[in-house]
Amino acid sequence: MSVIVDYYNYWIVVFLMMAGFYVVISANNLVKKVVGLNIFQTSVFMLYISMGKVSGGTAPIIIEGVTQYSNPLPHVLILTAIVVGVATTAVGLSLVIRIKHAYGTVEENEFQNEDDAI
Amino acid sequence: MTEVLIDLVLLGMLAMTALRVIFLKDLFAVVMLFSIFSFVSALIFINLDAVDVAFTEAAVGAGISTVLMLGTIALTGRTEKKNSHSSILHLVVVCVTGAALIYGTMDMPPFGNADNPIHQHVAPRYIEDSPKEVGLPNIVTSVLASYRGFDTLGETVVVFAAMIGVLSLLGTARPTNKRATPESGLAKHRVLHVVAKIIIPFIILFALYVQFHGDYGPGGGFQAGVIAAAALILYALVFGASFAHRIVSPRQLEVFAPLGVLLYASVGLVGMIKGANFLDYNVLASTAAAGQHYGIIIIELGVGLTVFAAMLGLFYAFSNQVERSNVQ
Amino acid sequence: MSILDYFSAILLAGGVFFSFTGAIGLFRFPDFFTRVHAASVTDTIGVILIIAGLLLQTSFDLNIIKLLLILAILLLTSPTASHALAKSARHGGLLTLAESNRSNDR
Amino acid sequence: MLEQHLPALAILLPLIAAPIVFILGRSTVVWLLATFTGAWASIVAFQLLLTTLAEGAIHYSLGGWSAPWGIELTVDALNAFVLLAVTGVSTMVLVYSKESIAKEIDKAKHGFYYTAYLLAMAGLSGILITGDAFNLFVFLEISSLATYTLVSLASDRRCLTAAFRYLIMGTIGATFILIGVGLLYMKTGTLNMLDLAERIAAFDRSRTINTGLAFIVVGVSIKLALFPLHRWLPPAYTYAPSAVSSFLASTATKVAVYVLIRFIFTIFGPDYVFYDMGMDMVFMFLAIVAIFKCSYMAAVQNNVKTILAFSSVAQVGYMVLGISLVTTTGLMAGLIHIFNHALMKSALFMAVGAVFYRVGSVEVHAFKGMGKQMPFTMAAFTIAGLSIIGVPLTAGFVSKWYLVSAALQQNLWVIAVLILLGSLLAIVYIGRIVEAAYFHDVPEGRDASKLKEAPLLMLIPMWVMVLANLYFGIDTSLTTEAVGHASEWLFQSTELLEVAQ
Amino acid sequence: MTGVLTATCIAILVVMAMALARALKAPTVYDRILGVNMFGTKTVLFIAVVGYMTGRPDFLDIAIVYALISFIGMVAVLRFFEYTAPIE
Repeated sequence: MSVIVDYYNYWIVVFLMMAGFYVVISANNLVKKVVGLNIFQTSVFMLYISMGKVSGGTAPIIIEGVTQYSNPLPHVLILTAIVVGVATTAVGLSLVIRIKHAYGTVEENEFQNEDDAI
Repeated sequence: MTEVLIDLVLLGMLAMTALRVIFLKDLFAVVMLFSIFSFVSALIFINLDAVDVAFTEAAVGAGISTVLMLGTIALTGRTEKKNSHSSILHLVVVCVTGAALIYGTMDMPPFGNADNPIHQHVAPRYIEDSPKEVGLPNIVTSVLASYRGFDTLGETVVVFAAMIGVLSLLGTARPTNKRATPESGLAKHRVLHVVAKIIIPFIILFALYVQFHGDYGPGGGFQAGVIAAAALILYALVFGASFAHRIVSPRQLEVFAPLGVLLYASVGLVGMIKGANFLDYNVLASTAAAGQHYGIIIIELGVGLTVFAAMLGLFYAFSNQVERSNVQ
Repeated sequence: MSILDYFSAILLAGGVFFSFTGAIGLFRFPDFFTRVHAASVTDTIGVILIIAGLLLQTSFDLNIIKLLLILAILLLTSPTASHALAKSARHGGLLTLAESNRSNDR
Repeated sequence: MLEQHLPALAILLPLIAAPIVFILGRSTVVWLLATFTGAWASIVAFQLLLTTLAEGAIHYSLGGWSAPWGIELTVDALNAFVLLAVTGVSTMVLVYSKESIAKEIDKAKHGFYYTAYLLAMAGLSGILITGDAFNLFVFLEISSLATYTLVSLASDRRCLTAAFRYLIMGTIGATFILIGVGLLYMKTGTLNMLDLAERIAAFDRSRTINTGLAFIVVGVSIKLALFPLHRWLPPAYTYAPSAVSSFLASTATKVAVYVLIRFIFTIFGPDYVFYDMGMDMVFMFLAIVAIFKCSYMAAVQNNVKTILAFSSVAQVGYMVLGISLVTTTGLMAGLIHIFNHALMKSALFMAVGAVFYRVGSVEVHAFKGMGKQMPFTMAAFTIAGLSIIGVPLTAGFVSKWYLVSAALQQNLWVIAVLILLGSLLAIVYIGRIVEAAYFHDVPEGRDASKLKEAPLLMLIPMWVMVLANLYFGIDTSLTTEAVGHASEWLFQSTELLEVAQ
Repeated sequence: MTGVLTATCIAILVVMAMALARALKAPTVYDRILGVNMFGTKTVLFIAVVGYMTGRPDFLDIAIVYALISFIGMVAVLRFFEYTAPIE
């Protein structure tokens, strides 16, 4: 029982990661791939934030009368990672738009047939 | 106990949403669900005490990313065609990866336990000493801007790099597009026009509040930049991009974004000239506390400027593509 | 609990009640336009009541302004969004139940 | 005054130059500024290498915060050595870029090219000298984003799909690294590499650490295009502009190999990775397969850039093979090959770019008769090709020599023979091109009088690289001293050293 | 009082779950948008109530951001899909 209480959060987060990962590698449509990538990354962020939680703690902004704060470091790391995520998304999506212009399709199997793949 | 209950319900919602995304073929629905996914994960972040992260995730994940995705599917079409190749191999890869992670969890420190190593080694100094060493109540801002300021410089550069990538791919939007008329906005929605006019000044005011209140509450340069960009994005959506270009032109954005990076870096260089290490704020003023304070204010400004310019620049580039395809 | 707390509790309960009815309406009403009706009207009253309930909990500080700002934003945006959505749906060719019945009869 | 700031300068020079270049736009000034920055960064790297060889590792606390709390830059012989290779080659490619991109990239995009190039350089330098595991991820993403941009700048539409595939694979790799670092952080509570190493050593077999290791290794393997995760690399290098292929082939995968070495040797410790987890066998197997499969693939291609791209994957195999031997000599072989391969691959891609500049095609038949028309370019190509094969008096020979002797030290005769067989395959794919260049005439219908030698600004950097190939093939004192220091230091803390010798 | 707030909070969660159900499985695309919109509004209220429940109401800023962003998202949907959205 204690195993479940200790780890339920991590397990669900792992499930979410894998759902996102599956979308990335299996989707045929490039936009959907990018969405999957975002879900994958957001779930990894949740893994980090879960580590930083202290039961009974509160947000790491100092106020009087509170001594137990959650760990601020994962928050800092994930702030950076979120920005990295949106940057990748933006570049990925603009590549998708250019691919649509160049090939007339954003389905992976269709433009692979057009060019001889290496 | 309530925390745990809320956590479970929200995680359940996320799981449902993620599962649905796998099977939906309508990309429009997929993007809508992604925005819900982002919102709910931000709620989880709040519930796990990461208010700054929630702030950013809501503004970036649910805001900017969703808008960009919507713009993309407006150009590329809304439905995914049937998946032709078998996905058993993919499923196996995912299962193996997931199994590895589950195997890894079996030995993790328990969730939420205050005795975990992560709460023992580096973090206590941040919590106990940062109010004295840096002088801000918001520990996240202290760590972000001072202890790990180099990461944040990197983060700013990442945003700048994304802008470079998007502009080189999609071309820079030029305001001389004569065919863009007020018609290109949501011209028929008069109610939207009125409401947008009322609300946009508040958004900009709020962005300024977030910029300067980040030392005391959730927020900071990054979030403020995104919110300010969101105000102009709203303006561009409702009235048409050519009107937004008159307020802040794409060319100005191409100067603002690199300037923000340079502003950030120059704070570090001043520290170097004064004989300390790069990004050491202590030497910026006569006392260490004042130096930290000035340093953080300036770098937050740099971050805000770059993020504002980059986010708005990204949106301009995307919406320029959409408008061009509508004209044709 | 003080008298203010009782009032607050009543307001919150009212807000929750209306939110529920709206959510149920989202499922139970027959066509899209009635569903918009159910959702947006109850949304607005629910927001007003719940924020009012919270306002009674607040001591006199910045939070009052923030709550009022939230209220103002939601009161402006939520009906606007519903309105624009209904308008688009109409424009996109969606019919009300009565209309689709009529066209079926003909 | 600048001496104490050398580590920071190595990252900051390109990092600060990039936004300035972007503001200035697209003129010759930009090219001069970028090249100047590159040259300065190379000098900094050289000074760093000399300092570390003389005085040992340098630690630089950013923001004045001491190590586990703040971010620290750590420079030792290992990363200073790789940094020198990366900055030096990047600078030469920058010189080469001016003429090359004038032909291959739309004029309006030249500003983007130089900005993205400098950002990629800053990112790679950051990966190399940071001492913080999360900071490494941030710089990895800077360099990756800039790289996707660079690849997508070409005019061939296939560069877009190549860049997209690269982006998806690269981001998956980076996210895996992020997961791995997160798991380590969870168990130890620190992100500083040296601190992590100390704390990981204190654990006796933890499942979380094992999983962290697995995720980091897989993530880095994607980045370094280790077989079978190499599928993104050949299209990316084939369809990118020639200057970009030259830059990426000689720097990006090399830095990824460095990251692998850093994680295995400094953070996890070779005892744990190789003894407890048995990773050396996995690496050795994959490396051998990579060498043969990809050399074969290179031999059957018709596009010369694809040939060189597959050859790059095969050469990464040699580097990983060196690491997997788990001896100081093996590691030295891997490290020397990082340096030497950067020299030869950049020269080869530059030569191909020069042919493209004149002929407009990179198919093998486009090289026919080029030995007469472009003698200097083809001579450079041939010498660099000999270096890939591993002919004596070239740099490639030195790496092969160390690799074979490391295998023989361990009595792995089979491996030594396989390495030599791999070189035979290299003769095949390099030989085809050289044969086309020297033993065929210019095909009918192509006006031979127009096919003259490449411009001087392309020849000079190309020949600098070729001469470096020859120099480091003859005088190996600098390279061996640096890698000797590095690998001894990396094996310092392990009992394996005694076992091996 | 915390009891009342907790109850409110859970009730709002249930409403959110219902709106989510509508967004996951909707008869028309407009119903989906409606569900998402309702979800957004309720989320704002949820954050506000949780702030009071945990005794740190200064995080209302996040609720404001939510309200703004969900409005902008809605406008973006209309802008990009106004007359292109076919009925499912």
